[in-house]
Amino acid sequence: MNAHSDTAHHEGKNYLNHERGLWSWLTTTDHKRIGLLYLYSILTFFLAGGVFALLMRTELARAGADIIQNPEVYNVYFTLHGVLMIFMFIVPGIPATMGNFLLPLMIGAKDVAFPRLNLFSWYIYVIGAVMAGFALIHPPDTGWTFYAPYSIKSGSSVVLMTAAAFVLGFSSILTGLNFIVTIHKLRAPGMTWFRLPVFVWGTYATAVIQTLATPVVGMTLVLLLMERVMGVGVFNPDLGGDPVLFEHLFWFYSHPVVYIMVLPAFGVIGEIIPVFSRKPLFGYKAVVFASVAIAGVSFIVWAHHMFVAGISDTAAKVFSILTFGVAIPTAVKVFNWVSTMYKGSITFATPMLYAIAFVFLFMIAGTTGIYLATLATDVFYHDTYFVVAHFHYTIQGGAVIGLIAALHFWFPKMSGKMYNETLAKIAFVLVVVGFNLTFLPQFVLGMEGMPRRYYDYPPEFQTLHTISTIGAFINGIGYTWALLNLAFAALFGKVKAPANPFNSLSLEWQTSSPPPHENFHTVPEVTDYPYAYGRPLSYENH
Amino acid sequence: MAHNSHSSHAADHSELGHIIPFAVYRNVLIILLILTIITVAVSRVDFGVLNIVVAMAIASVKAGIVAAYFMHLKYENPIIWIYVLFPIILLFLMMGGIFVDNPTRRDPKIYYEVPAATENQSATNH
Amino acid sequence: MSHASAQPLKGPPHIHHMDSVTAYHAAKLGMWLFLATEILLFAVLFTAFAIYRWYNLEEFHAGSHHLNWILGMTNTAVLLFSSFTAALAVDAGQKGNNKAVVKLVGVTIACGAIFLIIKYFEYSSKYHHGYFPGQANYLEFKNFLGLYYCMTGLHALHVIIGMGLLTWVLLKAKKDRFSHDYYTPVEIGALYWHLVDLIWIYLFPLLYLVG
Amino acid sequence: MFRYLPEQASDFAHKVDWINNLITDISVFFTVAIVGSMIAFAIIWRKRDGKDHETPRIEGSHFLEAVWTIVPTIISIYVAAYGYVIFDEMRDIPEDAPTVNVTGQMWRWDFLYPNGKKTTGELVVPVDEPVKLLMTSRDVLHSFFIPAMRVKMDVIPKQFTSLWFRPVKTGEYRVFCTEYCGRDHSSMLASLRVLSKADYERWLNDRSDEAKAARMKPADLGKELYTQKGCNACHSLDGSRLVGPSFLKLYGKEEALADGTTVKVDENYLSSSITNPNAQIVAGFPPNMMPSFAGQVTDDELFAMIEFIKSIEEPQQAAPAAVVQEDAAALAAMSPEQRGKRIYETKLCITCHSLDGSPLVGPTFKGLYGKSGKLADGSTYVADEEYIRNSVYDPASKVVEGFAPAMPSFQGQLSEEDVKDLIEFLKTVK
Repeated sequence: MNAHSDTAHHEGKNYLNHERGLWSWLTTTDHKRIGLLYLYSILTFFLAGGVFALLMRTELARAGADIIQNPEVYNVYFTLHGVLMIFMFIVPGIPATMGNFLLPLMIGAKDVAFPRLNLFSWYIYVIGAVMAGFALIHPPDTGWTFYAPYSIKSGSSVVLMTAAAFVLGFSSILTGLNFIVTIHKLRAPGMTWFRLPVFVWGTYATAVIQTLATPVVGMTLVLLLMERVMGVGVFNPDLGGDPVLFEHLFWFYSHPVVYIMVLPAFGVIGEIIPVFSRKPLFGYKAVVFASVAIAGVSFIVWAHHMFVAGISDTAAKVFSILTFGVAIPTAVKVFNWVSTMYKGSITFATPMLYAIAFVFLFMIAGTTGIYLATLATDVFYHDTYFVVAHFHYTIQGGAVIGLIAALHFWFPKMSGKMYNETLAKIAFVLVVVGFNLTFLPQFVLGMEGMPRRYYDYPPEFQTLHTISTIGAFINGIGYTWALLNLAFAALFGKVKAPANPFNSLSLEWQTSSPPPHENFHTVPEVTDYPYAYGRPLSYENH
Repeated sequence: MAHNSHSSHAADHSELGHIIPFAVYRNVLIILLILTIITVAVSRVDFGVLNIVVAMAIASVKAGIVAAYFMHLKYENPIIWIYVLFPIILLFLMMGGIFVDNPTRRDPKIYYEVPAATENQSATNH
Repeated sequence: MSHASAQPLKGPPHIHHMDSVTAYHAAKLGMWLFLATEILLFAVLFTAFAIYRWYNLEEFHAGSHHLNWILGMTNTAVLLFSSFTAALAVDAGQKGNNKAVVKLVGVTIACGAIFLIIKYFEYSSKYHHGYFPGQANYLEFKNFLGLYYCMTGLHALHVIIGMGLLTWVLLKAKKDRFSHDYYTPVEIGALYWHLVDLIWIYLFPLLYLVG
Repeated sequence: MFRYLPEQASDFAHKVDWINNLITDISVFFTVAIVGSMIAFAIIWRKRDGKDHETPRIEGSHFLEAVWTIVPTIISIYVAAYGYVIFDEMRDIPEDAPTVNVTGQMWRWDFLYPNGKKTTGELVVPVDEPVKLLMTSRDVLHSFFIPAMRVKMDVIPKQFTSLWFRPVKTGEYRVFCTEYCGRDHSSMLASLRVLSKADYERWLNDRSDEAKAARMKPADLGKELYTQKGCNACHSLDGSRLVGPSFLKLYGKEEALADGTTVKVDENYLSSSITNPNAQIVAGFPPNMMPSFAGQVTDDELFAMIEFIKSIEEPQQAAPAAVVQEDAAALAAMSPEQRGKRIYETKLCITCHSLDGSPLVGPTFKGLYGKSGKLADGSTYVADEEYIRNSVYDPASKVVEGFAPAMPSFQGQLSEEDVKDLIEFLKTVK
């Protein structure tokens, strides 16, 4: 890409220091700063959700009651773990942080289409988080899925928590809407659709799902709320409601939502592998179409969460077959990533290590998904630890590893500093080893029939549970280490980052690190797609 | 493709929205009111199962007219068309998925009166 | 936007990151996307309505006969007329006629208020006859009435939000802000108002006539 | 590789396992192939000597894209089709299968057999015969899961769901609730007992328990339950204070609760105290001591218990255990462990000390002998013979950390011989 090089010295003014003080951050409309606001918020909840996970794992290390004497407390812990991690951490996860920061930079815009709306979304997110915080006074114990009729009968503050989820969803809608308009209207001259980096494509597909699926769960939660407060008779079987309908409507959003989490991570991996392999992304258009296809298909597979939930056999069969449709574009992506490395010149910087681990973990996540899409086996695996492990491989092994990879990759751009590579690699080893140690045993537990959301379990499952708990602590230490390393580098790091430390061709690296408030001092002209690495095979130009 | 023109000067009028003559708005309102009356009138006639289909068809014509003229959809960019059609398709997918399920259940019934444990035997399935 | 003070009274506000034509089209696309989310919000209710209607056809028929279709039709006419005035307001905006915008938007808001008043009478009559959730007669048509309240309630909430949005437009028009090259808020507000009308076009036959 | 599914006890289990293992093999093959080639690429084409070597500008290949679209498609169709066919068989309920009604309730499973017999927490079926379960719930969603049979189905209030299976071997299997249903979701277990046909017939037609219960006055049944269920460990009949309040003149009394409110002891309070004991704790008594009996007693038994409590107007000696006294000769013929087990059961150690590792009111007996740990006073103990003997006679002197000093002394109730037998028994509980 022959984008205008824009790294000229601008007397040290950048988006971080052109205005100072807390107030300038709280009133900023700069997408880069808002991305950071989101980042700080979600990492806080990641930490909190992680603490609940570790509390649960500690309790489960041995059969019987250990640190938690009352099962109700355990039930609260897994509910809060789910709510925090899903609604407050990983849904805003990559799109609202990296997406906000990178999207305008990558398409050569000065900001998102609606900067004030962007700030507003963050405030809505904060309001949702505060509401969820108030719900902790009488914490809900329904699981993050809020299944009726238990959520109608539970004495805990389900109302406040579902209202919080609704508000958080509204924030998500506004972010998605903003991104769609930005990508449609604000691309730099020459930035055609097929010159967009795959991260932008991933974010676009995500934004479509965010905008169009979130209202469904929002309304469903409002109906649940109405059911609780007024008893309108929509989900309550005592009033003629069908609780399975709640599951349908809930999963209509909550299945696509896993693609909200993971599609941007796909994009991140698609950015990292070419840069560190010095090769064009293999099959760029196939990768793009796969993203769009996944987003499309994600809307019609929801009932695979419900094969044994009391839906009809016919419905189960239809949705099983549709579900296999997701497998194909996902497989295409994996093949393309791996092929990109073929004949490359590969450096093992930390982001690349995470990308390689991502492919490995996502292979396991994807293939274990086949068991759950296949009817005969899903009957056995549904609601066992197998599902728990599969889900964590996709979301933690996929989305969270993707986020951590992105944080390392774009850290020089965001902070203008370099992090300590050795410490980052140690954290990487801890994360990957700890993660596999946590969740591989859970696959085996699931195969042996261990049901999920159990406070206590028969003694024969103990060994694997103990291993899983040890892994969880290693994993937790790994994430803390990785994030502290980055935080330390951002605050006290001495090594200044060059504009383009990894020699990437995409637009965000063509401006200084950290970028100026306006992103680019001159409007960039784009003449090629961002993966034109390597020696041309022929002399034909793009 | 992208409407990102380099000039920041006041734009040419035609680049903004389309202007529709007053008569069109007036006629549209009249048609809408007539269709409302037709809806009510038609609901007096019993078409059996088709009652709801007829009612929804008329409503869709009305909605289409409102969208096309009042909301200027007729003159809009195709991308807006896509984002109008998308949620409607999703609505049908949602309904479709759920209608594949409930009516085909073995015992597609919600029992208002609780069958007590001892009476479960009477609830046979087919 | 640090240039707010330098903003001219009439004409498009200065936006630092895009030109005014792009801003207009971006705002419109954004609004349409938002309307798409609104459609999906109601889609959940329509789906629930469809499936419970399938379960309890008789109850839905009987329940719909308990609603006053004359009031429903009046409300339909009121909303259609308000949509008409909203569309005319956009037309006035396109021509930069701020006075007409004030009048037409004012009429639209008034129509919204009439709609809400009629709705209030419908609700209170239901309440007095014991057809509210938790009241004695509610269980007779619980699925139908439950969805009736949810759908019309959510719709009424949208009417209120729409009136708020239009009030903001009205205040801007009073300050003579709109011109032929800047009338985005009028168009955005009107689009939202039309959606309120669109939803009602479906709710009226569904709830009052067919059941 | 990776064959972890439990034993196959139904006739379609081996088919489920077949497709499962097929998926496993395909998954392992592709994971190893793809991840292997990725690692190979990474090693072969790693950047050497800190210098980038020239890389070819390969931008894609339509042929390869087609291959890796079509191959996964074919595999997907193949797996989906077999999953579909086997599922069809699992859901094709034989017309003539006898039906057992299953009712889920927080947190127990009730079963109703074709001849009207009822059980709770235990499903009994004949081997080699298809059985259909017609299921519903009294409150929230539950899910009925028998791993060994490879069947699972949610249980929904006000609706009926069903499943079927044909057991192929006798034995006892676990049943789990797999749909989260509130506090004691993880203890909503049941067991499935598969009997030979003859045994099943005998069992089905033996309704003596019910008949006996039906003949008894509720208060008498309650009296029997008082010892059977171990209420007597914590609630006296003579007004003395044990772990929980005495039953003497309890009914009709105004009790001050721990949260400062007062409550009149009526049927409702008694009923909720049995099924949800920690909701309303009487002031001065420790919370979380009493296990919930929800799911462990039937409605009839609950009623009987309440009638019994109402009847305690005069101080009574704790009724002797309802267990028939063994005659001395029979006891002498037993091994010490057997006698110890007998003591464990009849002296109600069983109420507070589990054998399966779960902590109840007291520490579990599982693996206790020889174990060491911490006491509440911070010192340590080793569970040798002396320690156990001391714990039986003077339990309050050494209380294990994390447990309440709730155990009464058995001085005078158990002889030195008895304690020796008990210790022998404990040694066998690993």
